[in-house]
Amino acid sequence: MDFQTPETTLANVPTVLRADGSADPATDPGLDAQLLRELMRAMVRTRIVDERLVLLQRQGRIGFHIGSLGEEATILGSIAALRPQDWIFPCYREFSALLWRGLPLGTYLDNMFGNEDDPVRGRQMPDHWTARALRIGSVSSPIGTQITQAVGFAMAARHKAEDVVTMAFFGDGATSSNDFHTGLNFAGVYRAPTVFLCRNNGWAISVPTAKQTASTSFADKGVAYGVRGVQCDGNDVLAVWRTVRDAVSRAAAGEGPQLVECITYRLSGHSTSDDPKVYRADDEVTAWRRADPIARLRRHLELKGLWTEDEEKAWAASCEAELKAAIEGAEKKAPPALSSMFDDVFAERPWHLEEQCAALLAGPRAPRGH
Amino acid sequence: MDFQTPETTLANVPTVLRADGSADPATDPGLDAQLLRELMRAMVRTRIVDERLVLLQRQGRIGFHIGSLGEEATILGSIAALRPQDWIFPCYREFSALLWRGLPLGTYLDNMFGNEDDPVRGRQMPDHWTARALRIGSVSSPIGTQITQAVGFAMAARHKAEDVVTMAFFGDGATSSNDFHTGLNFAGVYRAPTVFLCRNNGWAISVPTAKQTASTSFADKGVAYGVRGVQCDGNDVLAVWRTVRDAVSRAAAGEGPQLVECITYRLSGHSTSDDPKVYRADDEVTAWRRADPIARLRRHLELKGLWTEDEEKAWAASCEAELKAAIEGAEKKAPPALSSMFDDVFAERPWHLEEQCAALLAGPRAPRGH
Amino acid sequence: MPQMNMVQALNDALRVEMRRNRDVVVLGEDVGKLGGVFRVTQGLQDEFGESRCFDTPLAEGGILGVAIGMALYGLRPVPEIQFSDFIFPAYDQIVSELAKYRYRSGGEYTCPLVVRTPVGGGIRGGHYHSQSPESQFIHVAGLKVVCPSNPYDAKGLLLSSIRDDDPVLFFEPKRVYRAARADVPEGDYTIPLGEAKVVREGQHVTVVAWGAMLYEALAAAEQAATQGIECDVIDLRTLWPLDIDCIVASVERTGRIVVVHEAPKSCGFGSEIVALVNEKAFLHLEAPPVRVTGWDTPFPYTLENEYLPLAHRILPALVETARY
Amino acid sequence: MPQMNMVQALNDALRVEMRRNRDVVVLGEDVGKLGGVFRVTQGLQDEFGESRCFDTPLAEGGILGVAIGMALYGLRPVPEIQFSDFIFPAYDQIVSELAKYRYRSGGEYTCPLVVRTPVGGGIRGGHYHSQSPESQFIHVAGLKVVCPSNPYDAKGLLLSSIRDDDPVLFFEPKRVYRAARADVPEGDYTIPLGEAKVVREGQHVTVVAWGAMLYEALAAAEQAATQGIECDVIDLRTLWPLDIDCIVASVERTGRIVVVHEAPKSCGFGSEIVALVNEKAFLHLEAPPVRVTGWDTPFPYTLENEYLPLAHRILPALVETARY
Ligand SMILES: Cc1ncc(C[n+]2csc(CCOP(=O)(O)OP(=O)(O)O)c2C)c(N)n1
Ligand SMILES: Cc1ncc(C[n+]2csc(CCOP(=O)(O)OP(=O)(O)O)c2C)c(N)n1
Ligand SMILES: [Mg+2]
Ligand SMILES: [Mg+2]
Repeated sequence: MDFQTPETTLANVPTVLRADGSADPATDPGLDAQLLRELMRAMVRTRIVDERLVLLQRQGRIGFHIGSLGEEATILGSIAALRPQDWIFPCYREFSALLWRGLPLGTYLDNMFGNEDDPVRGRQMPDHWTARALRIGSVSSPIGTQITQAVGFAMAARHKAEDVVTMAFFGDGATSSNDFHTGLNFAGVYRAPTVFLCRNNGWAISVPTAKQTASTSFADKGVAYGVRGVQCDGNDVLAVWRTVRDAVSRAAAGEGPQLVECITYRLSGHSTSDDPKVYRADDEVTAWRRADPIARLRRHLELKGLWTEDEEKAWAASCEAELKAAIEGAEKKAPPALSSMFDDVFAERPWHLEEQCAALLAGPRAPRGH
Repeated sequence: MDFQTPETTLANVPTVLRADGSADPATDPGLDAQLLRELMRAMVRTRIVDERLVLLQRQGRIGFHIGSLGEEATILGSIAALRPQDWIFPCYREFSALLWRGLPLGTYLDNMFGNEDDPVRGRQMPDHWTARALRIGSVSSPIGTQITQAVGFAMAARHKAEDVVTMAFFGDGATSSNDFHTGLNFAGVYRAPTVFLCRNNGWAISVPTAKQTASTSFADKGVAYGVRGVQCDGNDVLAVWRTVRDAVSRAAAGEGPQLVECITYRLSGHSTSDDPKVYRADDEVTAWRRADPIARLRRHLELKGLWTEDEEKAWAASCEAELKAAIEGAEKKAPPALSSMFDDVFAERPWHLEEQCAALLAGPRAPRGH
Repeated sequence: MPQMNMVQALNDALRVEMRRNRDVVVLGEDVGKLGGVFRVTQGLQDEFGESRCFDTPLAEGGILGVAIGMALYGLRPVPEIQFSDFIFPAYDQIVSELAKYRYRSGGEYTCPLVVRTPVGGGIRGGHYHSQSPESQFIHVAGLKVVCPSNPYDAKGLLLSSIRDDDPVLFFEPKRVYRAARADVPEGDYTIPLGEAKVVREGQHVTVVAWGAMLYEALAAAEQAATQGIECDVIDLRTLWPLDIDCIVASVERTGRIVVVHEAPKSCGFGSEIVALVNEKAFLHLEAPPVRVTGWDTPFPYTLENEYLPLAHRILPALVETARY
Repeated sequence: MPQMNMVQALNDALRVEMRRNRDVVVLGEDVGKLGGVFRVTQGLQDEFGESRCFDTPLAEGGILGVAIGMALYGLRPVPEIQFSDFIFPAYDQIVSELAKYRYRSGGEYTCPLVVRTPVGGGIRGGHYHSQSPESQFIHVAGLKVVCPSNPYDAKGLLLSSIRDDDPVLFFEPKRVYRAARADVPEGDYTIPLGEAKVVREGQHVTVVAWGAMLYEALAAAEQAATQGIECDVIDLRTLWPLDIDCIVASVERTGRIVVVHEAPKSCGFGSEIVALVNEKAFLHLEAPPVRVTGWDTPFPYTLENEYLPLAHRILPALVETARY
């Protein structure tokens, strides 16, 4: 088996957090204590939620989860580096963006259960949420499609003279998609203020990056589009924040689109449907566990006196409690109303949907849990 | 209007033929006299055919033509640099490839008239031909689709341990297509022996290269795929031959796919349907006329004593005569048989096509020239 | 009232709406300086600037993806696909994204945009400049589909489409583009989506057509009349949502229906119309519903007039159906 | 005889053919070491090596484009699309290239390849892991479309498809993948394309179904029988070219037809079947043909069992049709 260790993969990539937990003074973005602690709390909470959702799926209480285990620094560092007015076009692993921007955990759980209070009305699989009020897009499954949309959205904002940057999240596999190509090309031509955030987590389900492309890096793909591309250590939340903040500033300043490759690793299976043992070596996973982004920030904060074991325990306990309540709340809610199935296909229901809705309501109900 | 002169566009691009007609000894590929003269003859013939077809279209005798005026060196230099066993996946401007590889002119004209002897049975527009026996693919209109196919074909040949290189032709505009992205990416991953031949003729209908992409060159796009990319002066047939031959050799030797950007210029409208005066400056066209690929080779051959005005006149006259005969032959042939419309949808006609064919034959005939 | 052909009427509609609403933007291959290969967007870049009418790289998926992004923001993009044959690189964005955005986001996001694209044969375009892919979009829940047959409707329907809050596929029959001029009012007027129009009345056979084939249906109806067969000819105008009431009302009178379209027969829109008429007017049917359509082959070049369901093929169907 | 579920039967078919014919190659996302997300290609890379079973980058258009190139050369590629919902990035290669190659090249080039892809709902997959896009391919001239309902047919039809000289879209009903085991002969056998199968006989109503919905149709037929209504249940197996004779023969006896499919109703394959029955058996029809299908909405998650045309929705249609 080929091997992608953090050491080889990250050899030439800028890092802030050093092995001893200190920050390289040459690159330290100098975040204030509050932000550092918020990042730590968010990462811990994210992992707790992730692990619990996997469990819920195993218990058959939710249908599916696709998480961010190991990628917390990449996601949260990027989100935190955005300005409040900036918009996020997510892939499917970024539920922590919802929480960072203030979505009540219960609402996220409503989506995981697809219940009547799910903002997307139980229409999509778990982890396919939408949060317009938080300036976050709508998750869909087809890989890459959000990339071109983020470009158009940024162009539209500029058309309205709004100071907005859009950030499109996607994985290493998505760089092979049509929309990656077209999105970066259009953005290059129109100098759209978009940050393309590539979460290079080493794998696209069972396909390793070496089989995804022969380019030397994902950041290098920017060359094809006249788009500045940079790499950073995606397990180093300070490096992520620094790199992304710089990219956002440049995009906002009219320097054109920016491609950021965060090198990280998917510690879990692709989703709850996956069994990664079939295709990758345990040793690879073990090696990356040593580069755990949470552990790295923890070491740094402890060194700075900003974090203690007790504090983490207390925080984790409160997260667990909140989560438990959210799960209980979401689980007992009813499914969406039958007739809601025919809403939102169009702004108004045409005759054929009225007829179909009436037919459904008049007919017998489906067996439960068929 | 933006301006793309040969001088600025070709400033840093390797050239063989110098202004005085001599070849740069450092780069001269040293083609033998016979090949040089064959190239000259082919280029002259191509232009004669091109110009006559435009006329035929103006007269309403054929429906359409899409030609290669100004791009003869790019196309013929590339084709000539292939080995006999190599396969060509054409775009739509490469009819000279057919003739170079020996297709009777009359057969090409049969396609232009879509008559009963047209190898594609009058099913496609003019210039959408097929020539499997010559190891040339099938022209279709959708931009870029041949690119991934050329990669698969090359992989298949390698699977059968055949020493084959495939060459995919496409324009600058096609680099924005999905298939360019995917074709180069797959080729990079599998190290397919494919040469990607980008005819950068400055325009995609009315869209200039500067609006097609923000990359510094089309050759640079190879970086995104780990594919070696090179540029050459596409109006210098010796530079084209040299660059392409090198690329073919490398691909055949297992060095992986090669991207070649030939910088040339579309002297005519996009096709007979186009009016380029609406979108580009006459001065730009005039500037490129001075870089005419035929004039450049002529100067070289004359300097070498391999070509004279009289010879060209005699050759042109014989081409004209051949062409006249071919046109007359093709024009008077009947259209394809009615029932041929239902052949080749499948290997064998299913019942519904049998029924439809019978209905057509039993019914009234369409008015002519509706 | 000015006389316009369909190209001019469409151009006029775009101008009217772009003047009214700064959020309307036009994008596509060659729509800028060239004004589109059929010149529907001619002069828009001059009047409204490059930010509101701009050329794109050669990538239909990008045109749609970017237009969707703009619509999500709140603009009203009107992307052009140069030929509907070239819409397929954008098919994923259209069926997976555009059609589903409102639904999948619980109504939080909407994509009001109009994809304009020339459709159909009759210009010697062969395989790739002649197709009529409407049924491939009607099948996908969430899309409206429009196809005008004349300059007046073209302008009024395009204005309605741009103002509609749902995504619209706006198919422009290219054979009609410059075929005839008609009175087209200046300024603003709309024709509501979802309403068909009976363009000829008769009691014997209902004929449903749209776009360029409407004229063939009318020509056949005229010839049928000389044999004593009077046809109700319906111009659908909006294909989806379908004006089923108009069709059913007619079939209830005639008991007979012939549907005409250029697209291949199998799984074409004609099959849906026939199936719906079965559902809604079965007991009124006095003859089997007939489809006169393109054959189930790729669109040919030389024999295109033998492929298209022109009047000479519609007439026998009318006669047979009437006499059944 | 060994017992296999559909996944095993398909895997076995691939093995049989890959052993027989070195020109058969399998490609797609995750088909290699993982053996596909549904494990249909499990072990093939081990047995046949990376050159005959290989993972691709994440690009369905590339999978198809490369497979087409291989087929043009003379290989017999069997590309896998991970879910049929993700086939749309490859739609252009399929409808513009694959379907038209033989025709547009005057028969010089052919593309014998089989696109395998899981189809349909019932696994809680929501919008993007549940769709049934068959009619979007049937409409396109030049493609064959197959959808087996059981392990035995799956193996025999896949072997026929790989050996067929035309391109085949091979839809695998994912709800059936591991639902049941059946006797599946070892080694080589084929089931001819284009032949439907009557899987239950009855004189009152013809029921046409395929894939996962066949079981729902059968369940409904069984319940109907308790009310004295006997159904002819036809498993289409090959959707296109359609076995029209089988359907017409049945309708000539029953005078009634109900078509069941998961895809949305409008412009679904059901409409084509209804329209054809009108053409060929109009005078035999004693009740309006009925379609029991998915609704005209995107495929929902929580309410998927209310979306799918399961037995509880088929039964009333059978009863009403029989009693019409
Ligand atoms: C167009 C499309 N093809 C295939 C899939 C199935 N699929 C879902 S996720 C995935 C891998 C994505 O890999 P990557 O982009 O690296 O993101 P990651 O999951 O690693 O974060 C695949 C193949 C899909 N969702 N969409
Ligand atoms: C997918 C697709 N979109 C649009 C078109 C219409 N079209 C035909 S040629 C062309 C421009 C091609 O430009 P380029 O690739 O530079 O080739 P050139 O014609 O300059 O040789 C366009 C837009 C098409 N044929 N296919
Ligand atoms: Mg990944
Ligand atoms: Mg060009």
